[in-house]
Amino acid sequence: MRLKIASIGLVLVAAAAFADVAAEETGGVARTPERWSAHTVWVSDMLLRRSALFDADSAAMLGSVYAGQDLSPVLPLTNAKRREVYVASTYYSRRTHGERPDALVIYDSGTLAPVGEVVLPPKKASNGGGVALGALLDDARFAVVFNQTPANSVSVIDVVERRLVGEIATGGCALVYPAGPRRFGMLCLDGTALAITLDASGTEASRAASEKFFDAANAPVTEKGVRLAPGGGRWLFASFDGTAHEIDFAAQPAPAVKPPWSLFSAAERAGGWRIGGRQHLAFHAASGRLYSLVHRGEADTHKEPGTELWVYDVAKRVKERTIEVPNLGASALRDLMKLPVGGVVDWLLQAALPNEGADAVVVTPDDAPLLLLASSDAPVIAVLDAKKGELLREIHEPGLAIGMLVTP
Amino acid sequence: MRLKIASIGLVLVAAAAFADVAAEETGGVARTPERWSAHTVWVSDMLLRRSALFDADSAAMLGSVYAGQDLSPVLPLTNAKRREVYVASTYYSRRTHGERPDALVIYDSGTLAPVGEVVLPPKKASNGGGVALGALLDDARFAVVFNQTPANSVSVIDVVERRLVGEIATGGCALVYPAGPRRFGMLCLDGTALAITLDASGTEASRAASEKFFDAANAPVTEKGVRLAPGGGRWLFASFDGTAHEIDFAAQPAPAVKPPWSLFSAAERAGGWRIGGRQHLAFHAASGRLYSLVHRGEADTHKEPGTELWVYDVAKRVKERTIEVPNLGASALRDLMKLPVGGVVDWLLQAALPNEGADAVVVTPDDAPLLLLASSDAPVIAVLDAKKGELLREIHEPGLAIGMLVTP
Amino acid sequence: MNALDRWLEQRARGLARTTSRRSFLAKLGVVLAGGAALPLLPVARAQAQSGARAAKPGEPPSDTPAGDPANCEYWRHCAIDGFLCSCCGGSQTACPPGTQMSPVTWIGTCKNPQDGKDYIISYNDCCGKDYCGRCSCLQTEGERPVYFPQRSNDINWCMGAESTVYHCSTAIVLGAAVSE
Amino acid sequence: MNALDRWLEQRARGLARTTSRRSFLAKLGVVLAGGAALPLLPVARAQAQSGARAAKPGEPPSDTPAGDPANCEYWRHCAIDGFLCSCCGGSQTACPPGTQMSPVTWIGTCKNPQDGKDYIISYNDCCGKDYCGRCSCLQTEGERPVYFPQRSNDINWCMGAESTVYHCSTAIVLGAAVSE
Repeated sequence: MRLKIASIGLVLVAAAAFADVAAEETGGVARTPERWSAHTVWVSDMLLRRSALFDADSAAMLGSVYAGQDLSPVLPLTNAKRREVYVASTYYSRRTHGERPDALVIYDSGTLAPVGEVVLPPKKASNGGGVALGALLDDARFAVVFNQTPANSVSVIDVVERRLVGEIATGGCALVYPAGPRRFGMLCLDGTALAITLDASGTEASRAASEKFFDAANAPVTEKGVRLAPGGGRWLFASFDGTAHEIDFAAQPAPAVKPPWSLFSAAERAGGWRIGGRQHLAFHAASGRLYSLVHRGEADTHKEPGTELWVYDVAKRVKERTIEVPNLGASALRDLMKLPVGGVVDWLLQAALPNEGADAVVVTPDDAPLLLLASSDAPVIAVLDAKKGELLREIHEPGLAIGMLVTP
Repeated sequence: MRLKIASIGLVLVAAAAFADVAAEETGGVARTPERWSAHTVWVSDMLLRRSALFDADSAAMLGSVYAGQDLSPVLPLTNAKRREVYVASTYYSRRTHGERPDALVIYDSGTLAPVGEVVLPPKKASNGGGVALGALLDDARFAVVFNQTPANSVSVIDVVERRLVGEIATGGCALVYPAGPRRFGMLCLDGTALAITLDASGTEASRAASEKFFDAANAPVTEKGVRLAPGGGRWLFASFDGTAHEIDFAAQPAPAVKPPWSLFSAAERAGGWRIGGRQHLAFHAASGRLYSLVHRGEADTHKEPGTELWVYDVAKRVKERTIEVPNLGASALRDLMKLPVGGVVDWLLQAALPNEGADAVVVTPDDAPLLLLASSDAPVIAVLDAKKGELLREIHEPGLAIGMLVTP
Repeated sequence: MNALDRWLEQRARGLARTTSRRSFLAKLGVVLAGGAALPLLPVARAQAQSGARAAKPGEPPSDTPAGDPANCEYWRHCAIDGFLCSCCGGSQTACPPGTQMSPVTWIGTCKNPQDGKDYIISYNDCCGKDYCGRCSCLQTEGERPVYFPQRSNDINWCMGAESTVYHCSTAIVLGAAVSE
Repeated sequence: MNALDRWLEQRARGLARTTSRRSFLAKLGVVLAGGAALPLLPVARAQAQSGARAAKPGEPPSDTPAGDPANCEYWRHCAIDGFLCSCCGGSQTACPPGTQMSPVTWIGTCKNPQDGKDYIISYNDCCGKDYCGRCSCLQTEGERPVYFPQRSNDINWCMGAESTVYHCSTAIVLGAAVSE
């Protein structure tokens, strides 16, 4: 291949004559699909500090948005109405040091290119879990970003006018859960839930706290709650001890708490079954089904991955069935070795490598729902038929360090 | 562990009475050793975008400096005279986009904290190899940073006055090799070497080109040259075809080229031996020994790692001996599995896993020199006695993606 | 370990030697299989056959490595270094959403096994987002040092883009080449 | 694969479950060894004995995991989450050069096997440089959610430092604890 290129021009002329592959244009840039399928999922990555958009049907990566120097996985807020995506992040003028601006960067959801930003108070919270640090309220106009300095507060952003509305101090209450057109909920150290309602301008109109319903020290609920109804105020949280707490942040005059119920029978409890994982709950609103990653372990193993996925009918408050979590580690290794699915080695790996389980689960909101299971132990995402619980396909190389799985 | 902490104060009082481990102070920050040992080495990391300082005797990490969004590994310029470390880098106001400043950040070598910076023209070159992109000239006053836009130029920084002196256009010549108190060399597309000399103020005083000594298209020299004499202008470069070219950038009136010599005998050539690796050459000035990573391969395998390290007496131009490259992959895996050195599994791994070789080598400059060997295939650095060629120890978890090994 | 490594380190452009690494992983696979050939279940066969008809004019069959733009062995990749845009939301000819294609680039000359002809390939980088992190690939056929820019895949060609932050690389056919 | 994983993903704080991962790797080791106990050559034994005398007053022997500040199993690490500063140029009580120690932090209560007493441990983060990337460790004894800050190791405690960029975590003894 000792080619002399005296002149590209000449070469191309010569080429036209006999080339089978036609010359192509440079400069092309792809767009995301005009309509995002219901099986589209954001996969955050803590090391790359990005979220990548995947089509769980084709297993293809569609694009990505990157953040600043936050510790947290990037959980983009997707505004379908305005066809925008928001990423709140902390930046430094010299990457790791220097001047710190926090900003909500606004991306066009078609081009995934930045089209604007709103500078935030330099107080944005950042944590390893990355759960409930930001929310787009259901009027698709106000975004809220949780601050922790460690004093708790919330920044309110008007995404239509692209301006900071203001900051709301929230005392002993943390995290943000969307709960209506202009309402969000929070969890408080005293074991209560707080609901804050904004007025049409985005400033605080009212706030109300629920009765105490959990013990932050001895039976805390995890931050990884699931929303029971799109656009509404009803959420379900699970406590370390496996109790399900249903809260309606939108109830008047104050957030209402239903009587709790247990995710585990006495026998299961005795057997050491516990909830656990970075993102251990998923909920399919249309069918009312709750998916919960569970494992056998000691107390304080609330970050251990789940070896089984238990499915509940929330209305009936009963466990319906068990889905075995696939051996993600074996799948990833098989792929890394470029070995075929179902081959001898695949079988050997599945059999020989301990199944470390999954620590993140999400379900798509449509009527043919998919379950996505991920493990921080394996660079692979398993895609299952949520109704049948069968493995449909795998998404390989989703990133370097999977954070969370988020449906837009 | 259901502890009630009513009052830390109280607890501490109570503690004083009977604790075996005394209460400790918070806020402490370590410093690097007052005198850096001759066995101290910078290890760059492309994923973390940092260089970590390691003591090759204790295998301990001493500290680190981080860069901006450059593609290149960070190769810090160490100024022993001023006890400073310089990192030239490209930054963006929003990490991946926004406004771009380039800057040379100045660190105190004792605290490794930034103490100043010099803003550079936003033209800094960045490449995967990271070799010869910056240099501190031997008067310890002027640093030069290579620019490529793709037009080649060099930014000159006065590190004493902490200001940009200016930019020097360098035509078809690239990279920077320190070659005296106020002189640096470059390699040119036309197969010549260029020497540029600065005046006392850091502006270009003169430049001179060597005769053509290599063929950039058919037998190019790699960027990975080694300096033959500290503070002087003599360098050795190896071409893809295994020819050693010795250049004196400081020769007057122009850089002088010695007659080339071959790193391979006719038989070795016939056997397919070639140079290769990200950092395939190392030189120990005191003993005049050249260390070269070699492998068997086809043409254009100049980035393949070396399975053997060949040692040459440069004065005599003869190969002296061969050092087998340890199986770094097996060592890293053994460590990841927390298995003992010399155990059964270790033996199995060493035997079962193909030795992928090393693609980076450096030798310490002292009279009891250490050889450090690294592979982008393995998160481990092997430390050898350079004279005996024996493995002394391993440095594990040096980073996520080892770039280059640089002696301060 | 090399799985580990591939994961870690192929993420960093310029470090990866994908082919040899893959061949290593393949070896490891054979080791695990006791050196036996690998009988496939229908599942695997079905998968292997998928996409066979998708080949473009003049391109090798898309179910072969040489015809798959998401494979490091794709015929156009003979001098590439980086993440394949086909795995990042783009394609071999288009950048992923939100990135800009560098106007300047390096080129390679690769033989198309389909027609046996050499083509000049332009490896335009896509820029403005950080490492894509998927389908890392390094091939060095005809690759030259940094002082020979148009032939060097070591260079961050995002130097010419709005943002110099590297995301992935394309492989665009400029035309057939005439060797001598 | 889990080696891979540990490498990749333990680098990212809050993702790691070091102990279980290490136990997995250990299992894998045993698998490779055919389940056999591992006879050590003198080299290994020598290594294993090194540092045995370095233990501080009241601390377990430094050649045991419980006494080694660079080990995830170090007794003070019962509620830690992050990279161990002892592996990054600092120590269990001091930040690496060039970083600042966060003034605010979370605490754990860990039992010292040496004296059998519970101690209150302050896990001050070191800040201003990016991920150290060495000796990642996650333990969750008594760890609580983000709304219980002083007990939450998920929080980036660099929030209180000059730069909020997280580098590594220390484990400083505040004093003995009185349980009830």
